[in-house]
Amino acid sequence: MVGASAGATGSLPRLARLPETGPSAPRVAPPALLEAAVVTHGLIAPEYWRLVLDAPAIARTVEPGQFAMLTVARGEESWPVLPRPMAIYGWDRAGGRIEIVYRVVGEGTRRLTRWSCGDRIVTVGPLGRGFVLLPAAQRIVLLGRGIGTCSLTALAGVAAARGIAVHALVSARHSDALVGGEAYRAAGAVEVREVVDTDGSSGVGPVGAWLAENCRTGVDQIYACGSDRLLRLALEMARATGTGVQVSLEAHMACGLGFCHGCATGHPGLVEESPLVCRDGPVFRHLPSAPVA
Amino acid sequence: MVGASAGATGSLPRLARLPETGPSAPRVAPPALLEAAVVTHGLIAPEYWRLVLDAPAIARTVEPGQFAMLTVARGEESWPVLPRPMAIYGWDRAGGRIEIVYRVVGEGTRRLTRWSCGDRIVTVGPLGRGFVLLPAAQRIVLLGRGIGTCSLTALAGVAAARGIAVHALVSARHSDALVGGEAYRAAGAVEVREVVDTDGSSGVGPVGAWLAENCRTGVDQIYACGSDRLLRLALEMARATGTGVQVSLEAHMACGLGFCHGCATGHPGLVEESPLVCRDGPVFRHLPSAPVA
Amino acid sequence: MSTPPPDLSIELGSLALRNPIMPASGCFGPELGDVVDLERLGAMVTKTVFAEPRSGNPAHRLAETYAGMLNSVGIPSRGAEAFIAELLPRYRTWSPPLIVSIGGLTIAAYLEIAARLAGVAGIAAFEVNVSCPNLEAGGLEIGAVPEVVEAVVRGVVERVDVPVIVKLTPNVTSIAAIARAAEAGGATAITAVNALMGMAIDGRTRRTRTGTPTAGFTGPAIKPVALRCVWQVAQAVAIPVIGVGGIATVDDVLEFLLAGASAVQVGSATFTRPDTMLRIVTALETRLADDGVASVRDLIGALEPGPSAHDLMPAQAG
Amino acid sequence: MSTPPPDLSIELGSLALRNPIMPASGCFGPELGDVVDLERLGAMVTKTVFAEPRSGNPAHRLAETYAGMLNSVGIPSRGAEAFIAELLPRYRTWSPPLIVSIGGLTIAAYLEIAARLAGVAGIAAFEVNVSCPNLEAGGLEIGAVPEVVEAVVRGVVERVDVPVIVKLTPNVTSIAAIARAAEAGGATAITAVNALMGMAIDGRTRRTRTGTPTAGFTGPAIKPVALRCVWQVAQAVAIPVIGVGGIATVDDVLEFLLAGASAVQVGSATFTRPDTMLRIVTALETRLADDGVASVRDLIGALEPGPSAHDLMPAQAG
Ligand SMILES: Cc1cc2nc3c(=O)[nH]c(=O)nc-3n(C[C@H](O)[C@H](O)[C@H](O)COP(=O)(O)OP(=O)(O)OC[C@H]3O[C@@H](n4cnc5c(N)ncnc54)[C@H](O)[C@@H]3O)c2cc1C
Ligand SMILES: Cc1cc2nc3c(=O)[nH]c(=O)nc-3n(C[C@H](O)[C@H](O)[C@H](O)COP(=O)(O)OP(=O)(O)OC[C@H]3O[C@@H](n4cnc5c(N)ncnc54)[C@H](O)[C@@H]3O)c2cc1C
Ligand SMILES: Cc1cc2nc3c(=O)[nH]c(=O)nc-3n(C[C@H](O)[C@H](O)[C@H](O)COP(=O)(O)O)c2cc1C
Ligand SMILES: Cc1cc2nc3c(=O)[nH]c(=O)nc-3n(C[C@H](O)[C@H](O)[C@H](O)COP(=O)(O)O)c2cc1C
Ligand code: FES
Ligand code: FES
Repeated sequence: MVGASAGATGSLPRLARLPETGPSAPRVAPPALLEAAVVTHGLIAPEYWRLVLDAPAIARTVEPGQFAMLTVARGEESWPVLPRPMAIYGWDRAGGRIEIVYRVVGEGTRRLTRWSCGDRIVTVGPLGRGFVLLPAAQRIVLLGRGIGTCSLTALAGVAAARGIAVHALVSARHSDALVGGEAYRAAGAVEVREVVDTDGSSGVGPVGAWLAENCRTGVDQIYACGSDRLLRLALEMARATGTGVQVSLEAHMACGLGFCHGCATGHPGLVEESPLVCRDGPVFRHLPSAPVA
Repeated sequence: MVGASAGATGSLPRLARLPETGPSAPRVAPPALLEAAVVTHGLIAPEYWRLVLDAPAIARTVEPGQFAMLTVARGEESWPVLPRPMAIYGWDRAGGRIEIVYRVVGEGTRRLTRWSCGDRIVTVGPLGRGFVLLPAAQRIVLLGRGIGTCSLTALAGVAAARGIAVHALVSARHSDALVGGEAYRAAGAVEVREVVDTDGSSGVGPVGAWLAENCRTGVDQIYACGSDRLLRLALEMARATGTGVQVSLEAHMACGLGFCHGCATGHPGLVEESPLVCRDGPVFRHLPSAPVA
Repeated sequence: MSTPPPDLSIELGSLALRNPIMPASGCFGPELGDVVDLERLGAMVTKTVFAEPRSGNPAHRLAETYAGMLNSVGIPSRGAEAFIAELLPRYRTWSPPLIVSIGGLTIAAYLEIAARLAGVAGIAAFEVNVSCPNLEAGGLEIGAVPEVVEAVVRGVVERVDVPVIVKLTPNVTSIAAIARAAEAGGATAITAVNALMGMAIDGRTRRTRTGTPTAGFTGPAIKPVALRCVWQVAQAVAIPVIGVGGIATVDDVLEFLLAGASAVQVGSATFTRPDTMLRIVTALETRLADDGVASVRDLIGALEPGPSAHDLMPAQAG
Repeated sequence: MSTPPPDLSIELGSLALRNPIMPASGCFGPELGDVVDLERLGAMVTKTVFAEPRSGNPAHRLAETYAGMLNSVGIPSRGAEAFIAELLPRYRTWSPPLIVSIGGLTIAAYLEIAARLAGVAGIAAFEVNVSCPNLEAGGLEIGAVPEVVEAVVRGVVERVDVPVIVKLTPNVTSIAAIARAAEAGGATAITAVNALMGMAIDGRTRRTRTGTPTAGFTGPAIKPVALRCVWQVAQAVAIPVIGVGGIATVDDVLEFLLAGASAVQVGSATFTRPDTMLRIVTALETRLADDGVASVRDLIGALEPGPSAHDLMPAQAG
């Protein structure tokens, strides 16, 4: 997967930080470190797990698109050394809970599955700069694929609560991997389109047509997460219609706080390194044809 | 514990391998490697665990005093790197089962506790050269302290079945740590004396008196395991009465089979290394005043 | 009768620390202050600063290995002036002494950054990171050649008026020889060690897991090597040693102190749990009290000679 | 149409092996034949043999570390004659070629053991273990100085008429320089690497955990260093490389092959599970078949150049 995205991303257009101030700057509260107790933890589909943590200090201030770092090392153990970044899928501010949905990929997520109710996970969050809803927005499109949808579901809730019409596309390899449809519906999305590779509905053709249709009738912002292909479609549409695009990126991370510089890329020949995904992102906007504001 | 035995053993008298052939040579069958299923596993006293494994190839040939190497790394994991040597506490030849009793000491035994019924543990055994019952023996004394008693219980069974009178001393720091008394009684020992530090009954005085009393009425061999102090008492008695002593030793081990040389000591200045505990022992006899045969 | 709490304070030349626990360069920043109380640290250490801006290495910059990690971050730096203007003031929010790590790719570059930072308020000491490729010697590390290390250290010492600590690479035949060169150059203390040089490959993509073929290998996995290096350095020089490499628990800290370290740095373990250093400070105080050790200084180099066991050992007591 | 099974055979100079999996010296002996089928190995490797008997080091000789282990066994040896009379015949029970590891504490000692074992039937190759302290150079390892390595290798090559493999220590500044010296001396192949030098201390007893202060550090923890060394050696010389250090799974083997190894040795992982080598042989065959790789030789040095990722990556697909 890493290999696949590596080649493909080489030619992606440049991305920029979201603004630091103003109406289109994300809200960012200082993160908290806590030992969050596991409230619920279980399989929701083959390979997909849902984890609810008691984390009041995070639930209080988290915004859509932010993430948390979860330590996979248990008890007094000193490794796995690196904690895992996980999007905050949903939250209950009053109840002090946050929800994570993850897919078992490697050693880290395999170990995550072993936590049981009552266990305490060292958790840092909320982290990063999340999605921004423009003040005047009336209609937005959310494009998520696979586990990437986890970054978008909370945005749908906040948008719907503001009276914004949410059109969500949920893409996956097969129907078991369709994550988030229910969360979107519960949040009050006006349209939830679920597409899969197995019947061809997730192909560039059908998804492109759906997106074009949506954009024709006016869209204020496109939000994408989880796939090169979806991002490319979004950018094409952005170029054609001038719609702004926000995208959530991933990078291997160590600190999640902005001091280790593990989540950036240094381009040989350039003196400046690229933005830090953990601190300047994970949400970036597309440049130059489609500024966010 | 290691530190304590280190200083103390510096002055222990020399030990020798049991004979390779003849009536006083231990019986040694080739070991087997198997993935032994856990049949029973649970706490039997604070810190003490009992583990029954389905290991027919080991149960078939194991002799008292032999041990097995248990891999603590689970599934596909590659560490902890070193397997743990464990005395085979008892067995059921027909049922194909072996029994281990261990005390939780460090990382290895802590991890051992996590195995559940049906899990398969990579196990190699039976290993080493065990205790020898002299052909003409009529009365023997077994001195075990703490978990060290695990090496002796099976000997009691074999001896009793041959009509040998078994007098067993079980010593421990406190009554919860008294391991093996029941096994001795079930095996048909004529006397089981349980002594503990908490009431002083395990002191050199009372135990020495008990041993002297037993030796006065004639003992064919003393078997010791688990304590410097008991071994010292046994050797004193041996010097005084000419009774042979067999002792089970421990060493950090890697292969258990005799090729890594991790379980021997090389004495600076000497060209020969000491015997390998895993292959030449773990049972040795006391030299020179008390040959086994 | 109540016994006084154990004394955790130590000295590195003229630099007095309230306790021996500090971060390792590159594994720390003012951002950590958002989630833990940095006032409780013995000292603070910056990521290595270069004189001129640098962008660092391509992605991926991080990978995980058995009980350890690899990083190919490659020391991006915004340069000396940006450091003074933007980063330094943020560190000055906290009171523990600030140790500024400096680096370069030539001997001249070290002298340049030292000169630019010399006399700047708020810098308690410098840590000279000699684990950088020496562009004048075909990429062989600056820290691999005793003469080069001595020249760099002497030059830095001449230019600044605070203690100069020299941080050594473990990727050498004789770390003792390099340590002696640093001492000869006028170093106040020695930090040992920087990352081991490691590598990891993804069998599926047939590419290295990090953006540069080799990468810095750190974390619990490397502790035995770091500890051995600290012991060798402590035997070789008279100046204090700061131990670093794989430290994650108070037991690890005791090992390094016994081997001869006067203080320790925590690197990768801060990623595992951001409050690792504070957990250690608390645990160290408790441990010393429990063991009746009056001062942490009593442990420095207190390794007993001789093997742990001389002979075969009787089976253990329960 | 059925595809033929993948070809696992490789060559180390004139030495042809049916597969690239063999044991590491000191982690193998005929005793292992009691519990696993040694016929399935690519080769067998003995523990290092010295010319004269030696007793090895005091206890404890073994300790465990994070994802690794320490050994201070110290190469006890019963000497050349006992090896020929007692050990060699036991190895000859099995057909995979036998590689005899030899060592010494002076250059002359290496030539002595080579001369005594030269021409002895049943020895397919020698592996010269240069990770021994050089008593003539104050204990610095024989393998740390290119000139010494070249002299040792040349002398052994002159005395024997089977391939000479040289096993390098990782505890050097430039393993590439040592590898080139071994090649210049006439080595057929290079084994990389021997144990890292490590240390562990018991905070309670304040003594080192092993009988000698420093000890050989091996196991999964050291894999990133061993892999880096193999890659550096493979770039530096034209002769084949045998990779060793932390290998426990077929994925580990693929990493070493891609980095440039023609064969691999398994050391500590044989302790963890005595049948590790056989598990790997089976898994390697399956993996190659699954991936459509016709010959294991197609993987040797097949590392793709360039970083694993060039840019920031979009969030992953599920
Ligand atoms: C901001 C952000 C939000 C994320 N949200 C989610 C989520 O909601 N649900 C989910 O399932 N996954 C999410 N991920 C990805 C998740 O962190 C990785 O999938 C996971 O770390 C890799 O699985 P593993 O730890 O089992 O793999 P391992 O093989 O154990 O990982 C090895 C190392 O590579 C890193 N790594 C591997 N793949 C990725 C990746 N795609 N992104 C970042 N690091 C990676 C790991 O963090 C670890 O350091 C998110 C990543 C980021 C950066
Ligand atoms: C022949 C033999 C039979 C044994 N039988 C039993 C038994 O029946 N029940 C039982 O509880 N214990 C037994 N032991 C001891 C048991 O192997 C160790 O107690 C155990 O390995 C240490 O506990 P740990 O693995 O949790 O410690 P850790 O701290 O994880 O051990 C670290 C390393 O040191 C070694 N080590 C530490 N203490 C000992 C020791 N006393 N002997 C050997 N190696 C040690 C470990 O094997 C490991 O390699 C036996 C040892 C030997 C040699
Ligand atoms: C992500 C990362 C970045 C690092 N950057 C630097 C650096 O800029 N300068 C430096 O001297 N050491 C740097 N190091 C090395 C650490 O300071 C430390 O020496 C090493 O990580 C070993 O300690 P550990 O095992 O506790 O991590 C870095 C280490 C890591 C993991
Ligand atoms: C117990 C033990 C004994 C060893 N003895 C030798 C030896 O005699 N000669 C030698 O060249 N290497 C010896 N080694 C080193 C191994 O051959 C190998 O190079 C090292 O263990 C790294 O591989 P590993 O990580 O797979 O164990 C020994 C290693 C161990 C663990
Ligand atoms: S993960 Fe450390 S800077 Fe982003
Ligand atoms: S444990 Fe390997 S020789 Fe005894």
